[in-house]
Amino acid sequence: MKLQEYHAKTLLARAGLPVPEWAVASSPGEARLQAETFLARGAGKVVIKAQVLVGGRGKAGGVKLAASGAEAERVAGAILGMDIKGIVVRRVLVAPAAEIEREIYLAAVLDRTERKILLMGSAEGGVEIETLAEERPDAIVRIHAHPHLGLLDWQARKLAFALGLGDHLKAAVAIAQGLQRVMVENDADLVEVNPLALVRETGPDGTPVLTLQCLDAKVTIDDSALSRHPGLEAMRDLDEEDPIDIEARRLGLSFIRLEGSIGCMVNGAGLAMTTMDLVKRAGGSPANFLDIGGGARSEKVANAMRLILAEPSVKAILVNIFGGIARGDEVARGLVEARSQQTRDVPMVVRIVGTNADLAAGILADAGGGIRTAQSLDEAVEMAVAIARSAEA
Amino acid sequence: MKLQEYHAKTLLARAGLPVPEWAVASSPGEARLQAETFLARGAGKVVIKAQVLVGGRGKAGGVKLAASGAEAERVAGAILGMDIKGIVVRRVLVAPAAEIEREIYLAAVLDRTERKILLMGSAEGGVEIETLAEERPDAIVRIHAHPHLGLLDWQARKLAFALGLGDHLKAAVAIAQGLQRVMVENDADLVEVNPLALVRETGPDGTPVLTLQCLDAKVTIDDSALSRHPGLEAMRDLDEEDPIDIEARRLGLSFIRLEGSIGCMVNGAGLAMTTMDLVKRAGGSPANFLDIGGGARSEKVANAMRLILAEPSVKAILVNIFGGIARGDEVARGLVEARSQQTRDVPMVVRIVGTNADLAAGILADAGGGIRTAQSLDEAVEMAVAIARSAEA
Amino acid sequence: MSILVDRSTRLVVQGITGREGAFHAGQMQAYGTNVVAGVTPGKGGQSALDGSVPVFDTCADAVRETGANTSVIYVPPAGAPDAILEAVGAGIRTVFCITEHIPALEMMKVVAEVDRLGARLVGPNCPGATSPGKAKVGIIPGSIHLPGRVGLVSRSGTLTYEVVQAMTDAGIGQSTCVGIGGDPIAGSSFIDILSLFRDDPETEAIVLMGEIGGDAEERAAAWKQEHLPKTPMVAFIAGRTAPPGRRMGHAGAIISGSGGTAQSKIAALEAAGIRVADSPTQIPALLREAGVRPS
Amino acid sequence: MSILVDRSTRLVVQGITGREGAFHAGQMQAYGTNVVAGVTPGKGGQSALDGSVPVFDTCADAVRETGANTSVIYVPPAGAPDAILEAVGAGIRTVFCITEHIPALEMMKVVAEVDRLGARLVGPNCPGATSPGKAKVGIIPGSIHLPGRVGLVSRSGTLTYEVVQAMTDAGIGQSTCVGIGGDPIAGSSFIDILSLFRDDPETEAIVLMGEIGGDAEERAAAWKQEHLPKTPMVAFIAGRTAPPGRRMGHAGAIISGSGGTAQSKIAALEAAGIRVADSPTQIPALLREAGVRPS
Repeated sequence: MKLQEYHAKTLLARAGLPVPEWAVASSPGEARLQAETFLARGAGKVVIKAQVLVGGRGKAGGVKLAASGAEAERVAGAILGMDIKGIVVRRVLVAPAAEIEREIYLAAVLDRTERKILLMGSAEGGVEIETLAEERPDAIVRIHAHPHLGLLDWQARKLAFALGLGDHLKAAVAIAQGLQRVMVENDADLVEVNPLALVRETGPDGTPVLTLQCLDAKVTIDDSALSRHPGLEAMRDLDEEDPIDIEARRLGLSFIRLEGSIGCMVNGAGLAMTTMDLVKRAGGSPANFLDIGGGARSEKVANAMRLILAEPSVKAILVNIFGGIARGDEVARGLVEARSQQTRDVPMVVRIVGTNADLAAGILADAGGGIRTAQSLDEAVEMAVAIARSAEA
Repeated sequence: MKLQEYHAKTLLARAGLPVPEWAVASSPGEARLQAETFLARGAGKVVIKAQVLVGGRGKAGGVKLAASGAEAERVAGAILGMDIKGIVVRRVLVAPAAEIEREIYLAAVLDRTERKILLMGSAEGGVEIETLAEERPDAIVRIHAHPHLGLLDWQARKLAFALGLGDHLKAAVAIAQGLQRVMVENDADLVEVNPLALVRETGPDGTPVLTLQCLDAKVTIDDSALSRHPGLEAMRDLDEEDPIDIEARRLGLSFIRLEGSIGCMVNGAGLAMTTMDLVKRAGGSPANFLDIGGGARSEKVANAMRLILAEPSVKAILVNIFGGIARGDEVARGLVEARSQQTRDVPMVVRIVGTNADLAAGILADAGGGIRTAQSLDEAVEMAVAIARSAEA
Repeated sequence: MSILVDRSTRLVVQGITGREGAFHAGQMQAYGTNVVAGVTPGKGGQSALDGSVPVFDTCADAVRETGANTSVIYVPPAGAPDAILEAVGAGIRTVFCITEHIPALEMMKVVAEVDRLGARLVGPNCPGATSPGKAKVGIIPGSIHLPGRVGLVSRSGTLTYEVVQAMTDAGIGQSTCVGIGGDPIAGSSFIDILSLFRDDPETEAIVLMGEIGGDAEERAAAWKQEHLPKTPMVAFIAGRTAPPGRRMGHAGAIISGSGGTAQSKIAALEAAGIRVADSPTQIPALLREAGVRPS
Repeated sequence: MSILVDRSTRLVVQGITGREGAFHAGQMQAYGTNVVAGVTPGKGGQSALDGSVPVFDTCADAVRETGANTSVIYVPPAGAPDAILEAVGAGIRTVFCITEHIPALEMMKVVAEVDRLGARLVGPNCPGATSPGKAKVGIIPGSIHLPGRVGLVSRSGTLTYEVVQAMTDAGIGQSTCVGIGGDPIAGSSFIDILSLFRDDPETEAIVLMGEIGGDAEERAAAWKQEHLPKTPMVAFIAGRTAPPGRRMGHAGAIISGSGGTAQSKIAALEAAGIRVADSPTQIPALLREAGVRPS
C-alpha cells in the first residue's frame, strides 16, 4: 500500500527525522490560511504540492511555489481538482519553501536477492533513481543493513561519507538509521527521501547554517503486514481507489480491473496471469485479473463472481481452477451458489482440475444449464474467447 | 548493582509481567495502613518482607505473615531495624499473601561460556538453585535465548512444557519472554523470579482459577551499563552501602574495604588480587582491594590515596603499578601530590615498573623522604609487611 | 535419485491439527510420504490421521521420538515464522513453509537465521515439492505426477500443476517438482534449486516456470549458462500481458520501471540457450525437441 | 612461528587520534609492529605518528588502501562495539579490543556476529598480544619480553606483565603472550587461545594465568588434558584470599556460591597435570622443572 506524502512524512517525523513543518489543505482557502501562517513565521515562499499516489506530479504541474497568501490560494485552486494520470487531486500539502544548497537521494528498500534491507543513496538527488541506476550505476551507493541488528553505526557512517556528507556526519547517520527503522517499525517495502536536502537557514546568531532535511517522502507498506498495523491501514487513501478495489480487498480477493470482455476467475497469481496471457493470445481480452487464492471457500468464490459480474462489459466468464490447497468441490459449490443468485445471464466456462475435481464435476453436472465445462486450459480459453466474440459481434 | 525486591518488581511490572500489588513501608504505622488496605480489598493475610540485598532473609526472620493491621504493625516493627548479616533493615515490602498451588523457579542469567542469555527454570520452585544445580542438575531446564532475536516463541513454549506449565502456556511464554526482555532492556546480569507461583484465586464467577504470578524478584544490573540507565542508577540503595564504597564509585575507583593494616594501591584487578594474596602469604593483612584501573591520571591516584588513608587501621601503604595503559609517571605524580596534602604520616612502599617507569623513578626521587621504592613485587610486599608489623608491634 | 524429498523423508507436519494441515497430511500420507509426526503446541499426546501419526507439543519432541528430518508448515502467518525457527532449531534440515501472507521483514529475519544454521527453507507461500513415486511434501496434487527425469522449479503454485499435468499427459515424467513461492523474501531461489538439480544424476532436463517482477529469472539464466551449459532447459514466463505497476496477486508479480518485464526475462533466458514456451502446454513439445524422451 | 600477531601483521588502529590510541600506536610502532593505518571517523585524510601513518574515515578505506589485516581498538565504550563490527565488516580477521566498561549484553550481540563472520576477537578489556621480537598489538609494555618458546594466556592485564617480566628475568622467552581480558563476555576464551598454541610448532610450553570467578580455568584444564596431554603447562590463580561475593575490580573476578573459587580452580588444574604456582614469581622455576630451558 502506497502512502500519500503527508502520511509518509508523518511516519518520518514520528521516528525523529528532520522533516520541515507542513500542513494539508483540501480547499484553496485552507491553503491560503496555511501559507499565510508559514509566511508570517518567516518563510520567503511556500510550496504547494498535489497529494496523489501516481508519479510525475511535478511534470504534470502539480507542484508550485507561492509568495503570498493570495497566490497560494490561486495556485492551490489550480492544483486541486487537477487530473494527474487519471487521479483527481483532492488534497495539497503546503510547506515553507526551502533554500536548497544540495539535493541527495536516500532510500531504504527491500532487496529480494540479498534478502536484506538495502540503503541506496546518491549524491545527486532530485533525480529518477531508476534512470540513474541504468545510466550511471556507480553513482549509487548501496549498503545492506544487518537483518537482525539493523543499519549499524559504521554502515551509516560509510554511507554518509560516500554521499559527501562527512561534514554532517551525525545528522546523516541519524537519518540513514532512521529510514531503516521507519521501514522495520512499519513493515514498509520502501522508504524513500528524494530529495534529502542540505538546506540553508539562518542560525540564531544570524549566520547561515546548513541542515539536512527530508523534503519529500515516499513510503510503501507490505500488504501482508497491514493487519498488524491498524494505524497504517487507516492511512489508506480510499478516495484514490477504484470502489471495486476496495470491495475486493474487503472480500480478501486479489482483483485488478482491466478493459476486456472476458471475466477471469483463477486460483494462484501465476496461473491467473497465464490465463490472461492465453486469452490475449487467443484473440480475446481479459476483463480482470482475479486470484481467489489458496484454500478459497465457496462463499469467497461466490463473492468473486459478483465482483466480475459487476462489470457490464463482461460477456463471458472463464473459471480456471487447478486444485491444490484449493479444493475443486468448494469452488464448484461457490459457482453454483453465485449462479443461483445471478441476475445477469453471462455464459460461464468452467475448468476445474486437481484436488477434488471429481466432486466438482458432480456438483456442476447437478447444477445444470448455463455452465459449460472444459478439461484443458487451452480448450477453456478457446471456448471463452469464442463466446465473448459472438456476444460482441 | 543489585536491586531491592521492590525495585526489581517495578521493572517486571513495567514490562507487563504479572506481579501482585505491593507497597513499601519504612515504619510500622505505614505497614499497618498498607496491610489494612490489602486486607480490606479481600486479602486473607499479608506478607511483610525485609528489603535487604543480602540473601537468607527468610531464615533470619525477615519474612512474616500478618492477618490484621495490628499484627502487621507488630511484625513490621520487629523486622524494621533488624540486623540481617550486618545490614540494618530500613524498609519492608507489604503485599497480599498468595494462596500458592505450586512454586516454580525461573531466571534469566548471562551465560559467560555460551555468551548468551540463559533461561533457567525448575519445576520445583522456592529452592536454592545453586543447591539444586549441584544435587540434581537434571531438574533444571536450560534454554539459551538467541543473541539477536531474543527468546523465540518456540523456545519459551519448550521451557513452559518442560516446567509442566502446558496448561498455562500463553502466560508462561509471556513471562519467560518478559524476563529475557527485562534483562535486555535494563542491561541486567540476572533477572530471577523465585518463586514464580501458580496462585489460587477466585474468578469473577466465584469459581477457583489458577494464575501464574511473580511472587519474588531479584535483579542485578551490569555495572558497565549503568551510565546509560540513569533511572536504574537512581534505584541504588545508598543506605545499604558503606560510605567509602559510595565515595570510591564517585571517584571511578574499584575499592573494597577489608580488615587489615596494609593499604594496597594496584593497577589491574588480577594484579591487585595477587598483591593481596602475596601480602597474606607474607604474613600481613591487606586493608583493602583497590584497582586504580587502566590509564589512571595523577588526580585519580591522589584520590585513591586519600581513600586508603581514611582508614585509621592502615599502618603501611603498598603501591604496586605495572605500567601498560597506565603510565608510571602519572602515578608517581599523583603519589607525590597526595603525599604533599597528607596529614597522617603512613610509610609508603612504591613499586612502579613498565611504561614510563624511568620517569616515575625520577619523580619519586625528586619528591624525597617518606617514599620507599622497590623493584620486585616480592620485595615490595616484604617491605610493606615488615613496616606494618613493626608499626603494630 | 531426486532432490529435497524422497523415500528417506521422515516428515513432521507443523499445524497438523488445523484444517489445511490435517487435509494435506492425509493427502501426503496417501501419496506414500512417510508422515512420522505432527506438532501442535498444547495437543501433544494426541494423534492425527486416524491414530497413525503422533502429535507433539514441540518439534524437538517430534524429532527425538520419531527421527523426523523434514518439516512442512501449515501454520497461520502470525505463527509461521516461529514455526520455521522451531523446525531448524530442532535440527531439521529441510523445511517447507506453505503459509502465505507472512510479512516480508519477518521472513528477512527468519531466512538469516536459517542460513546461519545451514538448513534449507523452501517457501513461504509455496506449494512444496514432489518426487514422483517417492514422496510429496506440500499441497501439489499427487495425481498429476509421473516419475521421470525432468526437474521442475517454479515461482508459482497452480501454474506449476498445469505444466506438470501437461508433461505427465505427454508421458514426460519428473524427477522432482519444486515450487519456491512468489513472496518477496524466499528461503530458496531458482539458483538454489538449480544447484540441487545439477548434483542429481537422475535429473536430465529442467523446466523453469517464472513470472514478471524482480530479476530472479535473469539471474537463473546467467547461472544456468555458466554452471549447467549442457543440460536441456525450457522455461515459461507468466504475465506477458500484465499491465505495469500493478501487483498481480502476490508480491512477486509486479513490474516496476523497466526491469522485471516478461520481455526482459524471455530475452535473458533465450540468450542463455533456454527455449521459452508461449503457453504452458507447449512445454512437453519443447522438451522433446531438446532431446527429452517420454519416460 | 607464533600466534595472532607476527611480522605479517598489518595493523589498523581504530581511535588512533585519541589519547590512548595515539600513545600506544607509537609504542607499537616503536616495538616494530607494522602500523599501516588509523581510523577516526571525520579525520580521514589526516595522518598520525609524525606523518608516518595515514588516518581514514572508515575501516573499509583503511583495508582497501593499506591492506590492513589486524585491528586494535582504543575507542570509548559507547563506540567500541560498533568499532569491532566495523573491523570485521571490512574483512579484518583478527581484532583486539582494549576498551573496558562495554556493557555485557552489547558484547553478546557483537560476538555472535563476529563468530558468524568467522573472524577472531580478543577482548574487550584486554591488554592485547605480543609475539616477542615480531610484533606487539595492544598495551603490553614491549620492554618486558624475550623471544622464546613459551606461550602465555591470561585473563588479567598487569598480572600478565608481572609474569612475563619474571620469565624474561629468568631467561625464559615467549612465543606469544595473549591477554584475553576479564569481562563476562569475551571474544576469545582460554580454550580458543590454547587451540592456537597447540597448532603452533614454536610453542613448547604454556603458562595460564587465571583468576577467581566463572569456570573458564576448569574448562581449560579439562581441554588441556584431552587435547594437549604432553605439552608442559603451569598456571597461576589470582584471588586466593579474596572475600566471596564481592566484585574485585572487573566483572570476571567474583565468586558466587561454591563455584569459581581459587581452590576449585587449583584442584582442577592440578588434576589435569598442570602445576599451579603460589606466586607469579614462581612460574619460571616451575617451567624449568617442567623441562623448559632458557632461550
